Amino acid sequence: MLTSENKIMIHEPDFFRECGACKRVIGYPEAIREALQLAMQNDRRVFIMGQGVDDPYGMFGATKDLHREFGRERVFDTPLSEGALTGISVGAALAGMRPVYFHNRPDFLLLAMDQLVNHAAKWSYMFGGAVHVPMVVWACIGRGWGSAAQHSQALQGLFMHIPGLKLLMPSTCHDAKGLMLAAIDDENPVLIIDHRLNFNTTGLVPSGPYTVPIGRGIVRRPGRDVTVVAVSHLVTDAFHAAQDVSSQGIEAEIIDPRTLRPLDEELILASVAKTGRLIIADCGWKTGGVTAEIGALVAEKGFAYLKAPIMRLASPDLPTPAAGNLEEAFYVGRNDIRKAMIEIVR
Amino acid sequence: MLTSENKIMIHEPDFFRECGACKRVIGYPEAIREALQLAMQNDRRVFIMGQGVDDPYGMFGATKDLHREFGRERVFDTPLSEGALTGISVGAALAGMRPVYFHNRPDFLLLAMDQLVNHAAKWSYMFGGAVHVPMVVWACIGRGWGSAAQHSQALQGLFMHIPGLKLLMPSTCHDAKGLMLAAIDDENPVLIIDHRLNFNTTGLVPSGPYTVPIGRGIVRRPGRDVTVVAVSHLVTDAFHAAQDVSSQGIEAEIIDPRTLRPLDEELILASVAKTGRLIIADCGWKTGGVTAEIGALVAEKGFAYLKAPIMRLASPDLPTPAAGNLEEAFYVGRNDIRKAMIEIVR
Amino acid sequence: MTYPKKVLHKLLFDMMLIRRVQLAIESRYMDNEMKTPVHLCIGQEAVAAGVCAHLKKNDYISSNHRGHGHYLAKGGNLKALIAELYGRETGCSKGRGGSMHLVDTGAGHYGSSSIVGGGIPIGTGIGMAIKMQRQKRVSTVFFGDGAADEGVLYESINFAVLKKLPVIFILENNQYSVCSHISARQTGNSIFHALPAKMLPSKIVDGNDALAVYDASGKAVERARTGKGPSFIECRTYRIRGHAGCASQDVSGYRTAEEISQWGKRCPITSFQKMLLKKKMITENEIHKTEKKINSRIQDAFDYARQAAPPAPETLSANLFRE
Amino acid sequence: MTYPKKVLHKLLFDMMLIRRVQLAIESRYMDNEMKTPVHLCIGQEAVAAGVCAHLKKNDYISSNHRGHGHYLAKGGNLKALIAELYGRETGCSKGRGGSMHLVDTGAGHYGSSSIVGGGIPIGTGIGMAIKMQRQKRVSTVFFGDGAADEGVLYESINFAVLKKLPVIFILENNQYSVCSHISARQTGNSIFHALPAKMLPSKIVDGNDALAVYDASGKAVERARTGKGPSFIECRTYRIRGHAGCASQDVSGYRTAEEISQWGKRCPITSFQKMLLKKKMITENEIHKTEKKINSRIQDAFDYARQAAPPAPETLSANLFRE
Ligand SMILES: Cc1ncc(C[n+]2csc(CCOP(=O)(O)OP(=O)(O)O)c2C)c(N)n1
Ligand SMILES: Cc1ncc(C[n+]2csc(CCOP(=O)(O)OP(=O)(O)O)c2C)c(N)n1
Ligand SMILES: [Mg+2]
Ligand SMILES: [Mg+2]
Repeated sequence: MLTSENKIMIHEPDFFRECGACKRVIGYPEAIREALQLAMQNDRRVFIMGQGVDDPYGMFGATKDLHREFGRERVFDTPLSEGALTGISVGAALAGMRPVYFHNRPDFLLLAMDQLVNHAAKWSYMFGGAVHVPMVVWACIGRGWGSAAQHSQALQGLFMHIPGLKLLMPSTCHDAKGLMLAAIDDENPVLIIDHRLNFNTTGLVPSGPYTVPIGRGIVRRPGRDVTVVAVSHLVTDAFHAAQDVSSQGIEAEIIDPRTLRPLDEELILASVAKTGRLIIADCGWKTGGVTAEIGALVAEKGFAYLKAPIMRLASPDLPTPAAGNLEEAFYVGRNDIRKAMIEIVR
Repeated sequence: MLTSENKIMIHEPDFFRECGACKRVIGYPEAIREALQLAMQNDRRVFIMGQGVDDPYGMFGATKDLHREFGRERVFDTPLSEGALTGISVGAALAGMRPVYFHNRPDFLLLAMDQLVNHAAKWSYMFGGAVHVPMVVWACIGRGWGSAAQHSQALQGLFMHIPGLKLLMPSTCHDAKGLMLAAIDDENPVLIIDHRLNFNTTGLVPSGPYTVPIGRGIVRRPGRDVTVVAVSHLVTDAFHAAQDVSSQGIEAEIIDPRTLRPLDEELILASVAKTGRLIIADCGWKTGGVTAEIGALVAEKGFAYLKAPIMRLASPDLPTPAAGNLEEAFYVGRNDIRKAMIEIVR
Repeated sequence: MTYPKKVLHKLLFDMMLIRRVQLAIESRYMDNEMKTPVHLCIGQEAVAAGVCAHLKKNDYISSNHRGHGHYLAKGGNLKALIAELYGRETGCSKGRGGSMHLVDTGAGHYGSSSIVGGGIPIGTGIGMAIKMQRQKRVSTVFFGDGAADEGVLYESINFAVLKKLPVIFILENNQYSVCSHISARQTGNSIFHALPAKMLPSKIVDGNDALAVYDASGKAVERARTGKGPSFIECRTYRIRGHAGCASQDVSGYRTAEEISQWGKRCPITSFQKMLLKKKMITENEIHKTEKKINSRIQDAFDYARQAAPPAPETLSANLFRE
Repeated sequence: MTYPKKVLHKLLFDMMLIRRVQLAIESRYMDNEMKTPVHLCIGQEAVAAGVCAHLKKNDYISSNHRGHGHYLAKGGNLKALIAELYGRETGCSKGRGGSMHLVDTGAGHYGSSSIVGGGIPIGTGIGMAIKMQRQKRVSTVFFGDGAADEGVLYESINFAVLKKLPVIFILENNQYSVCSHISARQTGNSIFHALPAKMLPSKIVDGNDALAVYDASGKAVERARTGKGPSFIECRTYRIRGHAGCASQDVSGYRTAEEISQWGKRCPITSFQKMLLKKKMITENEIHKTEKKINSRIQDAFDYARQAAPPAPETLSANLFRE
């Protein structure tokens, strides 16, 4: 389970990726690792820290062996101390460094909320712009194998609510690299929430440095009948579901917001203007989460376009159960999205 | 500012209050205090803790002098240690006590997120119901007098997202007492978020024990043209705004959800079914907050009723500024609600 | 110091039980039927056994992700444990918790957290409840060296000392947090040892020596039970297996093979058995019988668990709240 | 030990400046023009002055809600401070922060937090950056006894010791957190004093004695600047005014009038002046002149602030992000 050795890697679906002519295929963890490597090579201020970044697991491969290339002064293990270490990142950023702080799982960010929300997110505004906090925090949603309630939370719904934080959720290998580079470039606190399911994919990734713009979503598949805004690994599920229903004459437009905060509102509204129907698929909890915000946004600013009630697909409002069959009942995926597509066009 | 001596108390507006024939008027802090007193008298398991609960301020009056009546073993000051003390409440609850843990401000709950979200909220579910955590956490939103970014946050949008927590936000003296008693009676973790503006009001409060049901909202004013769901002190603002526009022939129905989680969805949907229009007014941030959830809920389950785009009135997505004139620009209130009412019926 | 035979046998039994259960889990883990991240405590059995030997049924413990040993030593139900690992409705947490979230209220176990350090304040709060209820029970908190990185430990100990709570803090120092050695995370002996003994009696003991653990925790439990307040014990021990999963799943490169083998030689069970045999407190035959008994109990538990039904998907939403 | 006259005069000047500024704020607070919760540091001036006397302009400090003294002693701009209290665009935080959120990057002040303990890890992280950048600067962290309730202090000190960071932890123990006496919150002397000196040199000093603070912090700054790692100094002092607001706004009932008056007699400024006069290091006339100079600077600052414009409401959204 923890071992990545015998992992089966699956190639990303054939959706729109902005990769140009690139034919280079690498794994998702390598894509992130490449971003970190480039950033560290180009900027002496960048460093990486977190529990286990220099261990043999190397953060599911994302930081693997970087300490060998850059030394343990720039890639270092930390005490757990998630609260203090977040503040330490803030301080380091204030004094001219560019910390990238890795966490295995978003669940542990709950120990760091004070520094993330009360401090990092507010520092620039609260001092009238005299100071700023360029830091990146990264955490990876766990799922499956009985990870259970405290090791599988998809907390984007919480962080999407916080002014002063940027919130990124990549879904392709290309974007994992490009958004990491954009996050490190950014002058502000950026939280990247990744998903373990993404780590099993390979995809097209240009070898050089490039950034994916923060605040710009992307149409992964054009369609005329229904807009599906899907988050993280659900973009892939939504894409497959769209292929599934295509034979039934339903053409779904799949939107990958990529960054939840700032959110590419225009892209979503333009799509709904075309399709008149909206499904939002998120791997976090339903109530008060990502599906709430995007749903309300469209009911507020795109109401005139809507031909049908919006549909929200999200995890039920429960802690994650451990047992395999309950996990299966818990998570939303391709089937749920497919059913929703069929239902909404009726 | 901190002193409550020269506070001018304002009587609650004349809206529907469920008070029966009661004519007894007391202040909001006294209403909460009365609930605590009754609960402590009736149940030896109930105790009160928090930074300053036994000091001369007595939590803005809500806990004032209770330690004199019940002793410092049952009403005690704590170290700040918000993280540990929340876990200590969880432990005490598991072992048969009924803690009521007071915080001056929700901002400080960010230090307790791990215990609130990872522990208290999950304990019953995660152990298949073998254990449960009857505890109450209370915090009071600050506002005004330059409280600024770290002492004025209205974080209900965060907590509304957490399965396993109940979230109450009273708006009247009657409910402050009845919801506190209901919270203490409840077998589960309950968070009460109160508002400092409420503390300046007086209202009708029966002297005996009673509870306000958790999960049931209330129509504060019936109306046919637009539904306004307002949170906490904004219920009063919405009520006044409704009176303001009544002369222009607009009759707004004011709904006070009272408990945000569980939310009285039926009440809201039934009202929108009648009025066809929805305004949501919250004192928290807009994006991903209370207005998002309620807006999306109606776009999902009450779409057919809607005659106009929903309108969301909330704090802008910014930390709270300190300067008085910026504060004024920051907060939503009666005027904003009135304008929205007029706009939405057009 | 001499020990009653009953105590010695109990210590041995508990350690053997914990070990055999771990090995049984391990031997079946690659079957992919227990779909839950197990954190085995092989090599650390003396800590749970030594401490819990002093605890009564209604005393409390607070445990963590590596909690099978605590659960069993405290008298937690074996069948319910194994069923939980198999994700069954008959599991101690009805299959909702998995390996990291065990519970057995009848044995004073009110649920373990997989958030490192998460159980520390909870156990402290239980201690506060005991004191408020004027009971003679004690609350024992097990946590690892990783948890000692967390500020909540400092806050909890401060509070326990301040309020003189009947809490025993057991730092199970196996030197690693996942693959991070303690020297990458902490600055020396736990700072709580530096406190004056009247504030917080503290002791470092060989955590692979059941009697050393037993002695130190005996004093701490006595102190707590008589209202004298909390104690702190650091048990130096070692995690023989990898952080999670079974032997074959450990990675290499973060510790040496010698280190593992050195500690392997200091097996808390082998040395304890030798000592007992030498002192004629037990016979080979008795050990053999104990082993058989344990093995058959384990076999029963696995049979029970494997044939049990998983939770019905319709019950997914059950127990979010207590009515 | 003898001290250069320049140092003594600087200490006196800073203390007098801080005191006069506090008194000036207080005298105008009931005008309701400074709409911001002020936390005056009257009685605690020796701490900020004594520590900052060793700091260079580009050394860093981290401060808290009671931060006027730290800001001024470190060389923060007086006009920008007063303008901030008046909520002006020309305030150090452009009126966005108020009294609890001061900043002056030119003086090494990168912003103060009003979350108790919030500035501690930030100052520690600044220390880490200094070390990574191989600079000779130091990072000084001011925090109160209330902040010592918080686990983040333990985590930060552990990290600073582990990484040998150039951080000086100044615990400004005025015995109260709002109305809570330290004895209701903590169990004795800060547990960091109990650490071995080679891990964390620590000292308790009379925080009302500028020279005692000066001496102890001099060693700590030297240590930090030469790469030897962090130190911890507890300054015992007293908050003469109430927790927040001006004298008339303090409540009674949580401390005795005697206690206040006893500490009032130990005014750090009066005693320092007496000592200097006695040692002939200053004359009455010089003190008088200093006072006049300070008063006129304060007058200017208030004039400046009061006539300045508040932020334009259209700029409400400015500076959420740095572009
Ligand atoms: C707050 C938090 N941070 C990180 C983790 C990830 N994690 C799970 S177990 C573990 C190791 C903890 O080490 P220790 O406390 O020494 O216990 P051990 O595994 O050695 O028994 C870590 C870091 C977590 N569960 N919780
Ligand atoms: C985390 C947190 N908890 C509670 C508060 C409320 N609060 C504001 S100032 C203060 C007192 C802090 O005492 P101390 O650190 O000793 O500083 P002092 O006021 O004595 O200078 C408290 C409790 C807060 N700001 N932050
Ligand atoms: Mg360990
Ligand atoms: Mg203090």
